[in-house]
Amino acid sequence: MENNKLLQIMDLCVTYKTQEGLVHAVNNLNLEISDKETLGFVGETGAGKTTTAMAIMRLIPCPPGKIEKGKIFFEGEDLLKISDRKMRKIQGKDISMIFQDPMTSLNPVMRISEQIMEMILLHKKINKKEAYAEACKLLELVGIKKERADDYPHQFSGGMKQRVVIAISLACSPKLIIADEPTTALDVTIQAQVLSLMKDLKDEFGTSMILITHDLGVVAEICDKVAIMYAGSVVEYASKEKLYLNPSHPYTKGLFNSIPKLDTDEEFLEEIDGLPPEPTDVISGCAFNPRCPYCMERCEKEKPGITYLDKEHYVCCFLYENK
Amino acid sequence: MSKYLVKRIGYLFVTIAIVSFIVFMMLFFTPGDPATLILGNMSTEEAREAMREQLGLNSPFLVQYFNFVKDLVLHQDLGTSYITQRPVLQEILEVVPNTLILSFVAIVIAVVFGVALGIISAVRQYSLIDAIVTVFAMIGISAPIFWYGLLMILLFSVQLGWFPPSGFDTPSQMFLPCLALGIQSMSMIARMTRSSMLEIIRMDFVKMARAKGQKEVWVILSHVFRNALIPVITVIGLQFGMLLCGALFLEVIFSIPGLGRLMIESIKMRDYPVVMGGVFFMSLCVTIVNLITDICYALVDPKIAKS
Amino acid sequence: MNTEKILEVKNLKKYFKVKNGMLHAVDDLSFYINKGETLGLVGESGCGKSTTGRTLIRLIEADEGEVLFHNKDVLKFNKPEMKEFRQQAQMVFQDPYSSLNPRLSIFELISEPLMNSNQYRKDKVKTNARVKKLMEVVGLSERLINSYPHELDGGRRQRVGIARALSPNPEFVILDEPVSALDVCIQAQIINLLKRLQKELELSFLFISHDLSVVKHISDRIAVMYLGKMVELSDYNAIFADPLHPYTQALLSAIPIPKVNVERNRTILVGDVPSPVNPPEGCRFAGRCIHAQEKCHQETPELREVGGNRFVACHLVNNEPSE
Amino acid sequence: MNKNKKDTKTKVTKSRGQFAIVLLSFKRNKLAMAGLIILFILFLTAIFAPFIAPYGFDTTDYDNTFQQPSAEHLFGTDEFGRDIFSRVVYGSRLSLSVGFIAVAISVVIGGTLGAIAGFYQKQIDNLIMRFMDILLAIPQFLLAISIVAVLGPGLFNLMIAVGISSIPRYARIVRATTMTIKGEEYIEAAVASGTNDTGIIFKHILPNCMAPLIVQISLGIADAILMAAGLSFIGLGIQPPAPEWGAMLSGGRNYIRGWAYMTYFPGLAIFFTTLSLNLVGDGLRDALDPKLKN
Amino acid sequence: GKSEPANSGDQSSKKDTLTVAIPFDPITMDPHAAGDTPSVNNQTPVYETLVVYDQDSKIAPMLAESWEQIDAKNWKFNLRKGVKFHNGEEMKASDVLFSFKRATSPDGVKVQYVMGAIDAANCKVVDDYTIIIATHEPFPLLGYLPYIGASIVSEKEFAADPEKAARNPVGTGPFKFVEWKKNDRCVYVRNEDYWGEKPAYENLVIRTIVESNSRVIELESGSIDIAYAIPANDVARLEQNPDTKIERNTSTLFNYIGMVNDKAPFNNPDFRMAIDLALDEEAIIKTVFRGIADYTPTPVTPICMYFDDSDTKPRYNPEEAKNLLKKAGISEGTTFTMTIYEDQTMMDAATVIQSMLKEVGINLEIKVLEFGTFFLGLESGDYEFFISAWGAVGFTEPDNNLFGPLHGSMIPASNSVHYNSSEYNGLLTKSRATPNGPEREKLIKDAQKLLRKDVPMITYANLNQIVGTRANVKGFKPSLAESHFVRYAYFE
Ligand SMILES: Nc1ncnc2c1ncn2[C@@H]1O[C@H](COP(=O)(O)OP(=O)(O)OP(=O)(O)O)[C@@H](O)[C@H]1O
Ligand SMILES: Nc1ncnc2c1ncn2[C@@H]1O[C@H](COP(=O)(O)OP(=O)(O)OP(=O)(O)O)[C@@H](O)[C@H]1O
Ligand SMILES: [Mg+2]
Ligand SMILES: [Mg+2]
Repeated sequence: MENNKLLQIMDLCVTYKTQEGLVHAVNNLNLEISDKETLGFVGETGAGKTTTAMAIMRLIPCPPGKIEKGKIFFEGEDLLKISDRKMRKIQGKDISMIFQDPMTSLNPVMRISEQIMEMILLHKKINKKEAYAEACKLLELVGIKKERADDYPHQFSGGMKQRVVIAISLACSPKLIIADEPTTALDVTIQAQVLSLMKDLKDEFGTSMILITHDLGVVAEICDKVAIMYAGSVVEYASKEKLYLNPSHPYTKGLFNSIPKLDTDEEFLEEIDGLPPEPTDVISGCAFNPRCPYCMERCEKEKPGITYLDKEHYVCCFLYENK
Repeated sequence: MSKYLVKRIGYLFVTIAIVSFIVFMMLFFTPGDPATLILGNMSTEEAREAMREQLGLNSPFLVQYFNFVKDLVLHQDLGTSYITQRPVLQEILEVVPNTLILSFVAIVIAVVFGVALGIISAVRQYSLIDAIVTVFAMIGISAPIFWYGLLMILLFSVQLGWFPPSGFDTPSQMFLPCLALGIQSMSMIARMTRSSMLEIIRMDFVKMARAKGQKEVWVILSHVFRNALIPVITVIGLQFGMLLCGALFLEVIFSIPGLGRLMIESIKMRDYPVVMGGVFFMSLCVTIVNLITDICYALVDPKIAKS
Repeated sequence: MNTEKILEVKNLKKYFKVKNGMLHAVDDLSFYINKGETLGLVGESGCGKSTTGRTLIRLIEADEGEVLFHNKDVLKFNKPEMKEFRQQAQMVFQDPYSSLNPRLSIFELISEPLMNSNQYRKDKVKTNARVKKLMEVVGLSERLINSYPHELDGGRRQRVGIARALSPNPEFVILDEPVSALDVCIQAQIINLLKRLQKELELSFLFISHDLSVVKHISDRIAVMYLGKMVELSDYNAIFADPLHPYTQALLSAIPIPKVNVERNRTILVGDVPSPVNPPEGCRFAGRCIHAQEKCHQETPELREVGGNRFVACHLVNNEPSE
Repeated sequence: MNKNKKDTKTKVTKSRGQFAIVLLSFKRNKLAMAGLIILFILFLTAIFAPFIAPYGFDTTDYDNTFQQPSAEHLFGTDEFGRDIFSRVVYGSRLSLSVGFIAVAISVVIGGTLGAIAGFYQKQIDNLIMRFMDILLAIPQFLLAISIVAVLGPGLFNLMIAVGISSIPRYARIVRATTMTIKGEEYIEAAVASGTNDTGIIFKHILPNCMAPLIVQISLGIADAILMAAGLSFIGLGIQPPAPEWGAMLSGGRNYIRGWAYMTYFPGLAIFFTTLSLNLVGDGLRDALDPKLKN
Repeated sequence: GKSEPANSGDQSSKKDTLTVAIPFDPITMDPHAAGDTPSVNNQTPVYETLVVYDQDSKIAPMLAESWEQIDAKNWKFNLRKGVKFHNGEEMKASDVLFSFKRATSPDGVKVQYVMGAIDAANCKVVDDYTIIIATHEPFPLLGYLPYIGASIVSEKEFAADPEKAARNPVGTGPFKFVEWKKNDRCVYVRNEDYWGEKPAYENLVIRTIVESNSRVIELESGSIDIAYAIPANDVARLEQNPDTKIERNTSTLFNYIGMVNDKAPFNNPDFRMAIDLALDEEAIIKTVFRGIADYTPTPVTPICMYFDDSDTKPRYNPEEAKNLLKKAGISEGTTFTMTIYEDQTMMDAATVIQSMLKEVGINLEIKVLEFGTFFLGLESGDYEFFISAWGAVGFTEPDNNLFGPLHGSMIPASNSVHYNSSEYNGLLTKSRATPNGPEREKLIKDAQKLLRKDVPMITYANLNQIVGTRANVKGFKPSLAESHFVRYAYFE
């Protein structure tokens, strides 16, 4: 294992038991992220992005969720094997998480300051007063006046709440931040504010970040690496430039073509036919094969392995296997 | 907040005024002649007529109601019982402490155990203990209170002889009725706590608290519980009306001198002033408890505190 | 292009009474839509887009103003006229989940608007044929005719919503964020469908969205709203090439573009959208505008034509566009 | 803000009616199934009472009073030598009909009031709901007692009393759901397609009110049965020798010392009836309320 | 209860509190406002009357030492000297006059039924210890004087503040009133200045325990010493229990099936007789009262003075009943309604009667009304059959049981059956004017014979007084009504 990798996920499988059947939310997922790197994690609804993030944090609700197999190495240690106590030390301190919806990620009955202090007091050995001062400092950092530290979440707007959440996640200067669609619920102008804030803070603190999103525009803005996810596994992984200039997997291509462009006029968008698979359906062969315009006979039978197009760019598709 | 309180209290008075009117109207149209009941069936018609005159039962409905309100407002007087000829207020105040003690102890039992059981079963959803609590709660809600009150007497007083079956002076006398009354509300509260906890437990901020590295116990207590409390408080408030009804049965079964029994007897005896007073008092209690729950609400939920 | 105005709105106003005052949801709005044209209406959440759409077809009664449909004031229509109008103007809603009654089958849903015309109500066969035709038009397979909405995915549901809106053969359709609840791929499918239908059926659209790239893709002209006021209205090319109003500029620059290596001059707005309750005199954007001057805080700028069929409401824009 | 995006997860493509979904989630819920089975048995008992009961509910036998439960008299006999098993069996007819009819009364009145309040809102709403609040300020059971006092005891009056006293809860629930449903986009969609008020109420609002209402009804029937039994218990219920369970319990109370079984069986009968209804109601709530699903 | 359970005899010699449990709460402590048993139960320890029925149901002196009837309407009483009220004042003839005046004034409206016979205006105080009492009409006054309404109250107290006096009774009795906790208990303490023999114990507590089960359980556990109104089904157990015993006595109380005599077909004596023949009263007594009640052929119960013992058997002959019914023109399957109020024994009786009448082809619908509503309909004669009771006063004076419920002048007040026979009315009026003796005895017995023939009501049960006591309670004997005297009880 290379040492510059901060986080490395190997063959992760997560399932959920539901009324309809077993949902294979994450299927043999492989992923890695180095120090000070920002990884964009892109995929449609239900692709398993959140599940992956929760697996890293060891927060998959069990039942109904279950991590079937796989390893998640964080600084050389398998997070799935260490004790709960040790994991709690890592949660928040080394890895912190920002949730999708700022409206629901803050406890409505606790003051903002208390919620930030909770994080600080858990991981730093300081008293309440110092923690409070630190919380105020963090609020200022994300652009909220410290006078508002004692307000309740409902007194804040969506963008401010998301900034508070960011402040909480930064409180212990973690090595890795997992941000699960941090701006999806926000308006464009506010999204721009929050994104630029995140970018600045990331640069300032030198943290690594996994940014989960379905918006390729957002990825273009702040990520270094991109992983495209489809039906529970990563189908393409590359540095941002490589991916945007040379999208290789048919799904990635379709994704790019589906987006209305701002700078060109086109009559019709190119669409990916069909629908994403049902979560409970088990598709033999490549999961994308029913929608793939280049589908070959082989794709319906075998699962494609990883093909490296380049040192920093791999894709799971038979089209590239022999090149 | 104070403005809110003033408004609420104003509303409370309006409610009670209308409640009293409705009850008065209902009593007015209730068959049964108080004079006959007071004097007994051996009395003469003249005596009864005189009694009706004396009680003001011959005046039209609105006049009677007006007199009632007048006495209430001018003299803070609920009138005199037809039967015992004592001031209604005194009659009520004599029995009300027992009812209140009964309800209060029951609600404390209910809240303490109900909430605890609710939390446990929510946290251990689908576990054995959850199943046990759920079944227990279902039993508590479904079993008629007058039945298990009786069974409790049968078991604890008759078979085991641990607690006396009647009276309400000593703690040992109070134990059984309070427990019986508490069980029912406890079941309600346990279930409510469970479901509202389960709803909250799925929310993002709970995951967030866990992601902070917080211990599960604290996640539950400091994040989930306080939020889950809000609907639970409503239930507790609503429970109070039910509790007064349950208390009524237990007052009958355990021979406790309480408001419920006074009411039943007065209704049967057409002792209108006492009935009016009792309804008045019960509505007052219910409304005050609602007010208190609303205030607790505000204390727990900062959103409401503001407005 | 045909320049007959199908709909003209003059000084439309809608205030809501709320706890602490009047909420100016739509404030003095004027615009028109030509036959066969799509007018895009963009703006941030809560700026009054949906309210505008709803008042046009009297789902909400306007407080003031005129809505001329073929030069007749909709707001003054009596019952039979309204019934007639409801056949001609239809609406597609944002949320394909809550805009379909879960208890009605697809057939019932699509045929509901038809039930108001005698020719269909009496003739089952005709209705049946019409519904099947519509399903085909929007790309729904016929076997779904007796299913219920909860059995369909978001994209299909939105197709049902569209089919339903098209069933009485309307001339004018209001599309209230029809794609914002959908994934990119599905979104592309629906947008293409809408464009195709517009061409085939010569429809006029009012397309409401907060996603500028989508609006740009589908609209002929674009109106930008801010806090109940219209701030800019012009041809889609003109808006994107040369936004006049500072808010439009900020909005455009906030859109994340899914391309690498594009250098952009971003104007990131500070602060949040203020509350529309009892807004102060002056330009409503003044508080967040980097160019704001004394005058902006005192006088409300009127929407005026600045040449080239462009309208803008800003004190700082010269009468002639800078080109 | 597109909060709705989250919902897109809930996709069901398999061809199942709503009823089938409810049934499915019911099958998984063992307690609810148990409730349904008990309820079913109760219904059969009520319908076929004359065939099940070995004796008449008022057949006295003065030579066989106070018989302990035995093969001949499953639940024993009472002070008149009446077979308690037969009485309990016949009692199911009374209790179930009291429960259902009382709830029917309150649902019809309360539901109408609630729907009117919820649909037209403003002053009408205010008027109706303030009145309901006031009724709620009187403890429900006390209200029922007072109504029985006005009307006099008896099967029919009991139903009316129990029915009237629970009007507010149905009014509230129907009003609340009407108001939520009124805010749903599909109502707007219906208006936009030209459907008139009546069409909207009957085609869109009422059918969608049913889910919470059905839950409330099943729980409400349990409450109504309990309340009726309670009224009988304090002597304001159904006339003897009608085998009302509450009255049987109340009568058996006098013999609790030597013949406690007389209180066991009617008590158990009430208990199982309300239990089954509560279980079913709970199951329905879980099945119909997507929030509680996971 | 406050008192600890007494486990065995060794402790009881020290016991100085007697705890009595009664089934209902008293309504008032004003003897002139009391008509109900629980009030009487609570007033007898405090108040006393001029004369009293002794434990053998014979008239005995109490506050009056001796008396004589001066003429048909006037009686002279010589009062006991040195009797003190609980406030320390001595009882004088003026107090007696005051009490009688008050009892006959509107204040005493509840006791009018008996006291109304006294002509207070013509009563005369001869001296401090002698008084002459007048009646309006000739009246068997002496037999009625032990009535609670004839209690002697302190003029001083009642003249000053009647309301206070009504709540804090001041009488001459062996116990002083201490407190009254509504629906719970009344507490008394021994009157150390009592003129007569003082009670053996110091404190008296009368608790209200509504549930009969609880009364019995409390008695068994020893928390109470005496429990009134023991249900019949508990009698055997209490008798077997070495710690408890049952005291019983017959009574003047009876339950009856009423028929509104001025309404068809109830106006037909054949029909009424048929009903009597159809009913097996002994079976009713056996089932409803578990055998602990007696049959009484007429309202004059066996313990009453001048009971007619020539015809005492219940009549039961369903075949004959059917014939009579046919004769009365009642076809098989006719339905009647029986209205009752919610009293367990009455509901039980109605249930039994229902099944008996079915045997002779009459369907009976039972309608249970609330007490209040019941009496309203009783007055207006709305009912067909009904069940009611009579005799709460409990005197052996037969007039008590014959006049009120059946004399024509009492329609509709207390004559609920609307029986108006001139022959019967004449007999009774005459008996009132006749002093006790063979002549009066004949009149009363003739009246009973007439009732036997006419059957205006069917008296199906003469209730027994059943009181449970702890085994160590001695000297207690139930009275003929529920107004038992506990003053003679003592612990062994
Ligand atoms: N608690 C759960 N119980 C059952 N199934 C679940 C649960 N959470 C997620 N799933 C299923 O797992 C799959 C992956 O879900 P996940 O939330 O990881 O997707 P996502 O990529 O984050 O989607 P989105 O973009 O909507 O957030 C989905 O099919 C989802 O339905
Ligand atoms: N019925 C109503 N009562 C009170 N206020 C309302 C009502 N409907 C809308 N509003 C308010 O009017 C303003 C404009 O609402 P509208 O729904 O038109 O915004 P929008 O631009 O469509 O927003 P979104 O993008 O979220 O759909 C908002 O502030 C909203 O809160
Ligand atoms: Mg997600
Ligand atoms: Mg006979």
